Amino acid sequence: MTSDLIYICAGSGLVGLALYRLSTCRDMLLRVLSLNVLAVGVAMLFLASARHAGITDAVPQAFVLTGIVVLVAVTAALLALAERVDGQDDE
Amino acid sequence: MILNFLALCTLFATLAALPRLILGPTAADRILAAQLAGTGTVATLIVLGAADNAPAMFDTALVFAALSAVTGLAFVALRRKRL
Amino acid sequence: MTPILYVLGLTLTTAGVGFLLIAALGVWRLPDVMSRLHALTKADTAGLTLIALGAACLTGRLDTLLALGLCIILVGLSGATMGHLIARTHLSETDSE
Amino acid sequence: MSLAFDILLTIGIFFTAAATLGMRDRVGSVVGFVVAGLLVALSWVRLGAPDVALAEAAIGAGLTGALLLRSSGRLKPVERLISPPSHRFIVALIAAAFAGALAWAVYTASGAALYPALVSERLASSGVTNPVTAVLLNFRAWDTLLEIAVLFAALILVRIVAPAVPQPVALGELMLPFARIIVPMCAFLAGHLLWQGASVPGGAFQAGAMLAGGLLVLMLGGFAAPTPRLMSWGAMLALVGLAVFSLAALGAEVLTGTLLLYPDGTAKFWILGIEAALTLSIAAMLCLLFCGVPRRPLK
Repeated sequence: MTSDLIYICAGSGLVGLALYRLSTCRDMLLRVLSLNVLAVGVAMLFLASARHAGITDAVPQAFVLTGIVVLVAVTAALLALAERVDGQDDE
Repeated sequence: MILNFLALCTLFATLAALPRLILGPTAADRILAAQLAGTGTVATLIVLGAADNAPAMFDTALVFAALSAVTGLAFVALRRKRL
Repeated sequence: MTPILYVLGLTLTTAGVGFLLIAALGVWRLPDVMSRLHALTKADTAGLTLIALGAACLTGRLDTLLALGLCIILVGLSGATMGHLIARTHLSETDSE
Repeated sequence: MSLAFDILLTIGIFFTAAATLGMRDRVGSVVGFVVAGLLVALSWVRLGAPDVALAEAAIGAGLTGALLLRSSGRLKPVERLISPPSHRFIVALIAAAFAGALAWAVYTASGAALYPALVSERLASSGVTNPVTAVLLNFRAWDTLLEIAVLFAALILVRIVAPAVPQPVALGELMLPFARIIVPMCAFLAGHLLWQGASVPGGAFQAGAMLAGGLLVLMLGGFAAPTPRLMSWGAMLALVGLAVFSLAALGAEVLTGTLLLYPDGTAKFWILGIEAALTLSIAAMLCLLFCGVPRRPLK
């Protein structure tokens, strides 16, 4: 139970850190990274709360797995957009 | 018990890459730090797998070992394209 | 598991962890990129090889030996290649300046 | 001792993430994020989720780092923080309060475990013995179908925005023996993960990401230049996964009257067929997300 508490604290800490960075930073790459950190924090909260008597629930695991794959697609799309926006400023 | 302590040591070796990562000073130093952290992670997974007798962790270690070069490779191959 | 195998495994793993810690120390403390690279590529691969062999002794099963052997080969290969490539890039950049 | 491990690991993750988001050096940020990904994969292992750890390892170590490095070379240098210190202080307070509230809410929530009993009850009829694969491709296959659709939507967005195709520089003759061993190993490991996903951790996503990592090595090593023709084939392959999955959903609908409810006794074949198509398709999609999609119409 104590180790679950550690991971819950770490997960919410990551969420807080990502929110702070998202709202104080204007750089696009750092914002995309913040979004990734936010997703990691949420996934950690999910998995830490999914543990019952030493066995991790399969349904949240499947959710997190889906989330990782969707996150990489979103990251790629956002980075393509960011590159385009930076290119526009030059013209 | 001893293996758990050894896992702690390998994790410590992994985290020891962080100062080099943050201080730099060149980009090559940072990639170097990532390489060290990658090997450290593989080692930690192997020690954890031996401690818990869970061969599933060896698969994760194998995946890391196979792909640990990709980030460094991307850095080296895309280097001159820098603006 | 025989006690001999257990002791051998523990010894190998401990030695490997020692190598890994030395590599980490070298990367942290040495003065320039080339000497850090030198500390990293050798001590790192040696440490991981010893740890993997130790773990294979500790689990004492053939299928894990296969996975760990592949691990050793892959880490050694990518460590050597990446060391070479990092050094190359670093040299070509310092030359052009 | 394992408690000390957990504490050191979480502190390491938090510290790495903070350093990553605070650095002014682009390469430093990206590399820091990749290292944080390594540590996060360790924490998934500690949390008893080896399937997730495998996916994080395959995607985080390979694709995400390459993708971020590609963009970091193209974006402008980091802009300085513009927010005044008072603003930052208030935001930090709010974020800390939110994080504290979140931790308290999750910790005190009564975790009534509904799913484990349901999953273990139906596992025997699902055709596989790994509960995560059973959830992904049988019980909640609908979610997975939509996920592939999301990947495809991202691919369409990348095609519209059309980032420049990466042009890797020549890396010398040492790359050839490296690629000769790594790329077949990636393909072999992908097949291994796909096959064992039915019973132990592994599956289509991990295998697809692994295969994409091998393809990235080929591309970055200069052995397979991303020509428009090759990318058209990749786009075709990306569509195949979605098509096979949708056809399987419709076929199951015709046979059993319910969407994605496989006929009795044949679930294993349906799942393996869908997973094999998904693996190839996910590998193609991840690669195309890295190198862009050709804009001219497919022939």
